Amino acid sequence: MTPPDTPQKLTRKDFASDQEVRWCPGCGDYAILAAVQRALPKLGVARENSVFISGIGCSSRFPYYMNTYGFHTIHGRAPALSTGVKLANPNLDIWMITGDGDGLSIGGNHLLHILRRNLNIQIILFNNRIYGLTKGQYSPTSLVGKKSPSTPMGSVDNPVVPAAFALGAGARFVSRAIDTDAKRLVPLLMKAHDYQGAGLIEVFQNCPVFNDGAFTHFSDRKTATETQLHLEHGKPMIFGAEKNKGLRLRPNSLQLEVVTIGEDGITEADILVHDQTNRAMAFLLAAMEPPTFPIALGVLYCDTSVGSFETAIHAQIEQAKQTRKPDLGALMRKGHTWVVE
Amino acid sequence: MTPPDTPQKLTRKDFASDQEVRWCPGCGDYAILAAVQRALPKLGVARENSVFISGIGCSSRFPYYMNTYGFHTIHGRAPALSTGVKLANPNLDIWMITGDGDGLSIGGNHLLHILRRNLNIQIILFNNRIYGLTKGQYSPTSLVGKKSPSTPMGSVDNPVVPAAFALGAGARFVSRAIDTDAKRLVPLLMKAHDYQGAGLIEVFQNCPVFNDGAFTHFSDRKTATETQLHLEHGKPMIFGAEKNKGLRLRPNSLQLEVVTIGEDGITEADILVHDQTNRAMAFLLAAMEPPTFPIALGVLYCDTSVGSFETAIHAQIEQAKQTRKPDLGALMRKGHTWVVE
Amino acid sequence: MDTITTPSESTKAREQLDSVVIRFAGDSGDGMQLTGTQFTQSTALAGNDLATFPDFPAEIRAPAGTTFGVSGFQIHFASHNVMTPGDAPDVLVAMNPAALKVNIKDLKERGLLVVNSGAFTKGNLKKAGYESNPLEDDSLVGYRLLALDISKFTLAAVAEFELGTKAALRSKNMWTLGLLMWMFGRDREPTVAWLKHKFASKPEIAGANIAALNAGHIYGETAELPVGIGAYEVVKAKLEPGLYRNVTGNEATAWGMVAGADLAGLTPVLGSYPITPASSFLHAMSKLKEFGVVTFQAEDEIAAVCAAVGASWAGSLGITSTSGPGVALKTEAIGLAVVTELPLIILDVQRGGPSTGLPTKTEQSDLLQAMYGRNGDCPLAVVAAQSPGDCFYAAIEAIRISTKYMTPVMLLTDGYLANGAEPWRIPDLDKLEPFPVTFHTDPEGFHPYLRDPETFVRIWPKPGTPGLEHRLGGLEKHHDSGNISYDPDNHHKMTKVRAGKIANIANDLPEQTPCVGEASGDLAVVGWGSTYGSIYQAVTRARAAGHKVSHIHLRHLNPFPRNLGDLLRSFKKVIVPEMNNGMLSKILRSDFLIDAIGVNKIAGQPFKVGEIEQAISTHLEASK
Amino acid sequence: MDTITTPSESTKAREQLDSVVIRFAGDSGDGMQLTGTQFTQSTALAGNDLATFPDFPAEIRAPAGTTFGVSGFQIHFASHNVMTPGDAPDVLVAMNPAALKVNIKDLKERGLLVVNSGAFTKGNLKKAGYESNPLEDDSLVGYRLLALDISKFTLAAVAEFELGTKAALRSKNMWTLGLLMWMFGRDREPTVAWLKHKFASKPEIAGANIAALNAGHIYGETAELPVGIGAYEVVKAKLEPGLYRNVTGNEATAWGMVAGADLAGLTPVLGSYPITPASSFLHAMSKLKEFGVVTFQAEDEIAAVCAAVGASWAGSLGITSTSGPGVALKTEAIGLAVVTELPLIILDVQRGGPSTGLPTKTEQSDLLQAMYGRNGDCPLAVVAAQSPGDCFYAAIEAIRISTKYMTPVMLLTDGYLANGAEPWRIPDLDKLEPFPVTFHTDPEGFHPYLRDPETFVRIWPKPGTPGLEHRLGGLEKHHDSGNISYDPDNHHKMTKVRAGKIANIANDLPEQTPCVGEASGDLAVVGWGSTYGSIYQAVTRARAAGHKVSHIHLRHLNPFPRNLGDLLRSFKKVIVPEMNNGMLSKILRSDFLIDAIGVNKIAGQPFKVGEIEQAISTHLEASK
Ligand SMILES: Cc1ncc(C[n+]2csc(CCOP(=O)(O)OP(=O)(O)O)c2C)c(N)n1
Ligand SMILES: Cc1ncc(C[n+]2csc(CCOP(=O)(O)OP(=O)(O)O)c2C)c(N)n1
Ligand code: SF4
Ligand code: SF4
Ligand SMILES: [Mg+2]
Ligand SMILES: [Mg+2]
Repeated sequence: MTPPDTPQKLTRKDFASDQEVRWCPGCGDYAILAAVQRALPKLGVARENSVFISGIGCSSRFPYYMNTYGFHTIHGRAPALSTGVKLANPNLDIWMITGDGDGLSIGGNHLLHILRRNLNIQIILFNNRIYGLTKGQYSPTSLVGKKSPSTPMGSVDNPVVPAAFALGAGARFVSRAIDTDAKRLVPLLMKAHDYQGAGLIEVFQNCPVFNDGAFTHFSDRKTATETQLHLEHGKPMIFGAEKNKGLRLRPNSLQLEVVTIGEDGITEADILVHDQTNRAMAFLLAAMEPPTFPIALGVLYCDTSVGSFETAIHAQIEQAKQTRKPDLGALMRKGHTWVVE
Repeated sequence: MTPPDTPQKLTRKDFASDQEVRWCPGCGDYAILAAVQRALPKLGVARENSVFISGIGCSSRFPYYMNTYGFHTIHGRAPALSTGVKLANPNLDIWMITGDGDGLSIGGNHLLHILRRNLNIQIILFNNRIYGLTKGQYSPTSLVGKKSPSTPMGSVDNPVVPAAFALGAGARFVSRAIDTDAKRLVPLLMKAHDYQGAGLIEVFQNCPVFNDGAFTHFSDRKTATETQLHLEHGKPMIFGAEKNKGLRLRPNSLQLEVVTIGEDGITEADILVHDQTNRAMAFLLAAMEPPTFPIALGVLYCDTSVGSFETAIHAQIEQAKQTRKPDLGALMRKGHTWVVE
Repeated sequence: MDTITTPSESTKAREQLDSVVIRFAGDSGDGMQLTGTQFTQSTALAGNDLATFPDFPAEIRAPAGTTFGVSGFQIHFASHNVMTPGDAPDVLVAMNPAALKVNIKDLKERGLLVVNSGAFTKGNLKKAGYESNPLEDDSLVGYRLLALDISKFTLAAVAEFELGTKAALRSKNMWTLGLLMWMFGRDREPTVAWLKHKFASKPEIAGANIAALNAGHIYGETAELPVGIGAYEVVKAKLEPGLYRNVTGNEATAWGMVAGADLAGLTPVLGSYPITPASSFLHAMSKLKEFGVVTFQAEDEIAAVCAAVGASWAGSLGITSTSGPGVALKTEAIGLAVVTELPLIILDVQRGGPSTGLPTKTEQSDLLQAMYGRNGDCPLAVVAAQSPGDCFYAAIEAIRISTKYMTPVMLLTDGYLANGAEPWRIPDLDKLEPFPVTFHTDPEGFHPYLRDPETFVRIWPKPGTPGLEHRLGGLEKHHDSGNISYDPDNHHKMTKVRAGKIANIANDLPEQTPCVGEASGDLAVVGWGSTYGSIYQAVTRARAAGHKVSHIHLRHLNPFPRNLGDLLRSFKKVIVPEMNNGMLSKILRSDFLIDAIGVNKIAGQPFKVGEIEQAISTHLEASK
Repeated sequence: MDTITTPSESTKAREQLDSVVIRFAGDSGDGMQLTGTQFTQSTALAGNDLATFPDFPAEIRAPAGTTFGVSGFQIHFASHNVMTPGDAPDVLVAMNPAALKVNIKDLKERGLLVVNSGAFTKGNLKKAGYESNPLEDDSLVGYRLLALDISKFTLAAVAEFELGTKAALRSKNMWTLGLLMWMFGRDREPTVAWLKHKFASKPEIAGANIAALNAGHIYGETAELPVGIGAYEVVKAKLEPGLYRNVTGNEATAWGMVAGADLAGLTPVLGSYPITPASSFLHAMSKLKEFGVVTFQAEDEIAAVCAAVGASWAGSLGITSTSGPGVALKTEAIGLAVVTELPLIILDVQRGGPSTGLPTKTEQSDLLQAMYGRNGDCPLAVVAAQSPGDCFYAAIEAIRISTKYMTPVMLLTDGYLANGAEPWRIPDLDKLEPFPVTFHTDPEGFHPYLRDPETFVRIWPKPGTPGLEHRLGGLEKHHDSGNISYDPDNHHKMTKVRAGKIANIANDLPEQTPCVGEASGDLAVVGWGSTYGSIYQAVTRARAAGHKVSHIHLRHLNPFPRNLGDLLRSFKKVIVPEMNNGMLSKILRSDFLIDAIGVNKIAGQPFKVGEIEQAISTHLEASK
C-alpha cells in the first residue's frame, strides 16, 4: 500500500473536507476542529488510515468536516463501533468523537468498557454540560440547579465528573483541555495519540446558544492564571499570576489544599509534585474546580504498563494460528465420524 | 393503611416466600439470602412496603425467594425500574439485586446514573466474577487470563473494580462484604438501609460451579485475619492476627503501604485512620487486594451531605403545587384564546 | 413609538379571498418561526380557520445564508374549514437568496413573491448557489414579484433606537410581519403586547421591533404597490362555537396525558429521553408539576421506558415518549410490560427513518415497528392521533385502553402533528367520561394473574398493599398462580390469552364509520394519523366532482374496530395513503384479504391534497 | 476392569425394529445429557439415521429431586430417514421420581419404562409430589415396567474403586447407558475411549465409570428380564454415501460462518453477548481463532452489533449472534447497517418469548421482529435454517446475500436446531462455489453510494484505501453523492432504492419447489425453519395415505422466491404450521392475498409429526 500523498507533506487544509461546517456561530466546536486539523499533519499520519467515529450530537457532526474516513453512527455507540473497526483493522488510527450526552448519558456504559479494555484509540469528549443538538436539555455533566426545557425548576441530579468517572472505570490516559486554548490542545492531542491505549481528552467546550459561559469561571483568559493549573509530570503543581500558588497534601490526610509559597513558611519544596502514574492523585485532581481550587488541565493520569485490547486479541489469534492449522475440512473430520457407503 | 402484621413481630421466616430456592448446591447466593432475611426483621420494615427488584442472572432470581413485593425484570435494567418505582412511591423500601454481569456489563450505565443521582435504595451487587446463569462466560470483573467458554485462551480485558467504578461515578455509599460472613454482612445491610441515598453493597459471592474459589485468597477463614481489613470510621486501619499490621500513607505521596506496628519504629499513631467521608481514601482502599494488601471490607465511603433524588424531585412537585393551582381547564385557557359564536 | 401608529381600518379597498397559503422563509437566524407564529395568532383572532407547518433545519444554527440553513413556516387560513397547511403557497416571503432558492419551486403560478432585495448581495447569492441575481434576470417572471429592500427600511424605522446595524437588522422580520399584517388586515395589538412582554427588560429592543412592525404596516398602507398586489380579506370561517386557542400536537398530548390520568385517578410518571420531534412533549410535561406529574429525564431510552414500567407496577401511570430510534431501543422493555400485563403509554412521535434518518421531518413509518417490533408473540394496542388538537383525545383514549385492559398502548403521532398548530376548541373537562382504576386489595385467593374470564384482563395489585406481596417478572407465568412456569401447554395458553386480551378490546370500540361519504361505494380511502386533513379534503373534493368515494380514518390500529373488514369489503376498491412505504395496507391485506393498494409518499412531508386527489382519480379511472 | 468385558455379540436373539424413540430423564446432576450424547454417538456409528432433542431446565443446578430440575434427552433412530426427534418415546429411562412424574405422560402406550427404583425413596417421592410410590401402586400398568435398583447395582460395580458413596453413585448413568447399549446392540468402545480421555487425570473415576458401563451391559446380557423386554436391532439406514459426523446447529452455524467468510474472502469478526440458546455459537466461534476469526464478547447486545457494523465498515465480515431479547436491543443499530448498506449477519437463535419468556425452550416467534422490528422503512434479507446440519449451508447463504447485496441478513435458527444434533454428511469444502468480494479502490468519480443501476447494490470502499476517504452515517444520504440530504424527493427515492435492492435479490434465488409432492394439489403445507422434519414426515405419511398434499419449505423469507405466489395459488388450500401464533401466514396473506391458515403451536417444543398429520387431515376434511 503506497499512499498517494506522503504524510509528511500534508497540511491542515488537507484534513478539511469539502462539507460546509454547520455549527452555530461562536460554537467551541470550531476551535476543536481547527486544533485537530492542526495536530494531524504534525503526527505524520496518512489520511486514508485516519478514521473519525462519532455518535450523535452537535459535536458528533465532527467527522463530516474531516477529509479522512468517518462514521457518524448512532447515539452513544461510537465506542462500540470503534471497537469493531479497530479489531477488524488495527492499523487504522481512530479518533472517537463524543459529547457529554452521547458519551456519558446514553453511551456511558460503552465508554466505561472501552476505557477499561484500553482499546488503542483517541477519545475526544466535547463537554459543554448540555444537550446541544436537541436544543438545550440538561446533561449528566450539568451542574445541579440547571434550568433547561426539561428542568424548568432546575435539575436535581448530581453531575458526573468525566475524569473521575474515567479513572473509576479504569482508564489509563485521562486528560483535559479548553476548547479555545489551541496552544495546549494541539500538543495534548498529540500526547493522547502517542499513548498506546484509550487516550481520553475531555475538552471543555462552550455552547454559546444553550449554555453560554459554562466554563468562564476558569476559561476566561483574564483570570486564567489564577484558575488554571497546567499539569506537568514530575513538576510541582504551581499556578497563579505570580507562580506562587501551589497544591499541597494537607498533612496526614488525603485532602488537597491551595497554599501560597512564601506565606506561612511554605516553600516550593512543600508543593506536591505531579505524578501522572498515580491514579489516586489524578482522582484528587479531577475533583478540583474553582473557586476553591484551580481546574487541573493537561494529563491527569497516564499509565503505560498495560497493553491495548486489540493487540492482546490479535496476539491470541496469531498464537492460535501458530499452534493449529486453519483447516476447516480437517476440523470437521475430527472426533467421531463414520462412513456411509 | 394498617399493616396486618406489626413489623416488630416479624421474623426471618416471614420474609421467606413459598418458592423453592433454585440455586446450585453450595452457591454463595444462599448465604446472602439468609443474611437479608435476617436483616429485614431487625430493620422493623413492613413486608408490604419492602420491594426487591432485580435484573437477570442467577443472583437476580433473588426476589422470588423473598416474601415481599418483587420484580424480576430484564437484564441490566433494575436501576431504571427501581427509579420508576421509587419516583412513583417514595415510601417503598427498595432493595435492588444485581450481578457483576447484570450490573456492570449490560447495566453499567444505569448503575452509574442511579449512583450519581443518589436514589434512596439499597443495591446489593453479587460479584462472583463470572456469568453464572449463561454457564460460565467471563464477566467484567473476571481477572485477566480467565479461561471461559468464550475465552478459551484466557480473557484479555482489564477488569472493573466495582467499588472504584462506583466512587468514580459519584456514589456516596460504597461498601463491601463476603457472602458467608453473615456476622458482618447483616449489620452492613442495615447501615446501607440507614443511608438516605443509593447504598451500594458489593458482596463477594462464590460460584462453586463456574468460578469456584475466586475469592479464597481473602475469604478463606484460615487466613482471613491477614487478608481482610475491616474498616471502621474514625479507627486506625489495623489488621492481622496479632493486630499489629496497618495501612500507612507513604510519606509525601499518595500511595498506601502495609506496615507493622513495632517494626522500624512504627507506632499505632502512624497508622492511617479510616475516614469514610474521604472519597480519595476510599478510592485507594478500593484498589487494594491480596497478596500485597488486605482487602478492604465494610463501609469504604459514606457521604451524607447530599439528599436523595426522589426527595428533590418530589420537593419540586410540592413547590409547584404551592405556587400554581392544578387547574387544567384554566391552564388551557391561558394565553391567546378567542370565541367562535 | 411603541404603540400602533396607523388606523387599523385600511384606506385601500380589500379584495375578498376564500383561502390563502403563506410561507415565510428565511435564515435560521431570521426569526421566521416567530413571524409565522405571530401571524398565526392574529389570523386565529381574526376568526379564520387555519393550519400551520413549521419546517426547520436539523442544525441548531446553520451558517447564515446557506440553503440548508433555511427555516420555513407555512400557514393556511380560510373562510371555511382548513385541515392541512396547504399544498402550494399563494404567497412566499423570502428573506434571502437561499430562502428563495429552496422554496420558489413550490410557489403557485402567478403567486405573490415578497423578497428582501437588501439581502441579495453577491455573497449571499453565491452561498445560495445562484450564478446571477434572480431578481435581475427573468427567472421570476411567472410570479408577482414584490422586491423590497426590507433591510434598509428596517434600519430606517429603528434608527432612533441606536442599536447598531447588526441588532437593528434583527427587526427585519417584524417589518415584514407588519407588511403582511396590513395585506391581510390583521390586528397588530396582540403582537405589540407580546413584544413588550418578551422584551420587558430590554425596552429599546421592544421599541425597535414595534417600530419596525408599524413601519412595515405603514409601508403597505401608503406605498404604491405594483399592479395586482394589494390588500386582501379572508372572511371568518364558520367553526363550531366555543372558546378557541392554538395548540401544537405535543402540547395537546401533554394535556391529554394529565386529563387522562385524572380520569383514571392516577399520577402520571413520565420517563423520557430527549429526541426530536418528541422532546417538546417532555418539556410540556415538565411544566405541569402542579398536577403531580413526575418527569424523569433518564440516561437513555431504555432507562426511560423501564422507569415508566416500574412506575406502573408501583401503581402510577407509566408513560414514555420518544421517536422511532428511541422506540427501537425500548422494545425489550415493552415486552416486559406486555408479559407482566401492566399499563404503559408509549408515545412515538414519528419522524423520517430508517436509522437516524430525517430527524426534523415527519413520517408514519413506525407502524410495523409498533405492531411487531418485539421478540416473541407480543401484542399490544395501537392508537393514532389525526390532528394537533386530536392528540389530546388520542392520549386519553390510550390511557383508557391501557388502564382498563392492563396493556401497553403505543400512541402514534408524528413530527407534523407535534410541531404543527391548529385552532382548537378548548374542551370542557367536566364532560369527559371518567374511567377510574380499581386497585386489587383483597388478599383472599390472591395471585397476581387473577383475570376476568371474559376480557382476560388481570387485576392490578399495588406494592404497599398488605397481603398482596407477590413477585412478577419476564419469564412465562403460570395461568393459575402467576408463578414461573415452563409448562408447554401453559405457554400456549398464555400466548393465546395475551393475544385474546388485545383482540377483545375491539368489543369496547365504536364501529368504524367513514368520516366522509357513505359506508359503501366505488372507492374507500383509508388513512390513519396525520394524513387526516389531506385525505378529508381530497375525498370531499372528489365527492363534489360526483365520485362515490369515502374517507375512512382509523383511530385504532390494533385492534381494528370489529366491523372494519365488512366495511372495507363494501367498497369496490380500497386505497391507503400513507407517509411510508406501505404499512397499514400490509396489515389490512393480511387481516381481511382485500387488495388494499398503497399510495405512498416517503418524502418527510405531509401529503398535499392534490396528491391524494390525483391518486383517487387514477384509481377510479383504472377501475372503469 | 477398564475395557469391555463381555463379547459385543449378544447371546440373546435380537428383535428387529424399524425405528425407536428413547428418552433419558433424570436430575440435572444425573448426567442425562452425557448419557444421551454417548448413546447418540454409538447409534450413529451403528449406521442408523437419527435426531436428538435435549431439553434442560433454566436453572444451572436446580435442587436435586425436584420436578423443575429434571433434564431430558430424547433420541430417535431408525433404519430409514429420520427428521425429528420423535413424537412419543418408545422407551423412557427415569432416574428418579421427578423424572418419571414429568415424562410419563409422553411415553407410548405399552412403552418400555426403565426406572431406577433405588431413587424412589420417601424423600424423593415427596419432592416430586407423589403421594404414593407409583412403582407400587398400579398407576404404571399401561407400560412395560423395568424397575431396577440401579443405584445399588452401580455401587456394587464400582466398589473396588473406593470412591465413597456420593462419588460412586455418579456412575449410575453409565450403568444405565450400558444396559441400553446392550438392549440396542451398541458398541461401547468409543464411550470407553471417551471416558479414558475425559478422566485422564483421574484414572479411578474413569475406571469406575467403565466398570459401571460394563456392569449395566452384563446385566442386560445375563439377567432374566421380564417377558416382553429384550434385545433389539434397528438395521442400518440407507443414507447418502459419505463421511458422517454428528453436529449441533450452533456448531454447524459457526463452521458455516468460517466457510462462508472464506468463500467471500473476508475475515469474520463476531460481536456477541452471551444469551441462551445462542451462547454456544459464540463459544464455538471463540475456538476458531486459527482461522483468523475475531470474537468479541461485548458489554451488551448493542455494543455487540455495533462492533460488527464497525467491522463490516472496516472491510471485514461483521457478525452478531443472539436470541430474541437481544435482537430487540439491536434493532436501532441494524437500522444503521441498513441505511449505510453494509454487510452484516445477525444470527437469531430463537427461543420462547415474549420478554425473557422461556429461555431454554424453542420457538419461531421472532419472524415478524426480523422483518419489521426497526424504526422507519427498513428492509433487510431474512434466511432460515431447517435442521442442525443445514445451519452450515444457511450461514453460507446468508453471507453470500449479505456481501453480494451489501445488506444485513437476519439468519434465523432456534433453540431446537441450536442444541439438537443430527448425523451430518461432512461437506466437501472444495465443491462450494466461492463468491469473492471486490472492494472498490478507484478514486475516479468515487462516492460511497455509487451503485449498480440494476441491482441497486452499492460499492464497498474500505478505510485504509487511499483516495476513497468518505463519511458515512445514519442520516439520509443523497442518491448521487452520498452526502447528507434532507431533500424530500431524494428520501422517497432512497426509500424505494433500499426496498428495491432487497426485493431484487429474488432474481438471484432458485424458484421455489416443494420438497415433497407436486407443484399443485389439494393442500400445500408451508413451513420454514426447524419444523422441516415434522412437516416432511407428516406430509410423506399423508401422501402415503393417498392425499394430494405437498410440503413447501422456505429457506428465504425475505425476499420470497419469485414464483412463490404462483406456486401457492396452485393449491386449493394452504396451511402454515409454525411454532408461533401466526407469522409467516400473516406475511403470505398480505403478499399474495391467499387464505394461508396458521397451524400454531406455542409450547416451546417442536411439533410432533402427529400434530401436523392431524392438521392436514382436519383441513383436507374441512374442504371436502
Ligand atoms: C437513540 C437516540 N436517542 C436520542 C437522540 C436525540 N439526541 C441527539 S443528540 C442528543 C444529545 C446530544 O448531547 P451531547 O452528546 O452532549 O452533544 P452536543 O449536541 O451537546 O454536542 C440527543 C439526546 C438520538 N439521536 N438517538
Ligand atoms: C437482553 C439479554 N441479554 C442476555 C441475557 C442472558 N443473560 C442472562 S443472565 C446473564 C449474565 C448474568 O451474569 P451476572 O449478572 O453476573 O449474574 P450471575 O448469574 O453470575 O449471578 C446473561 C448474559 C438476557 N437474559 N437478556
Ligand atoms: S447548539 Fe451549542 S454545541 Fe450545538 S452547534 Fe450550537 S453552539 Fe455548538
Ligand atoms: S451457576 Fe454459580 S452463581 Fe449460579 S446458582 Fe450455580 S453456583 Fe450460584
Ligand atoms: Mg453536550
Ligand atoms: Mg456473576
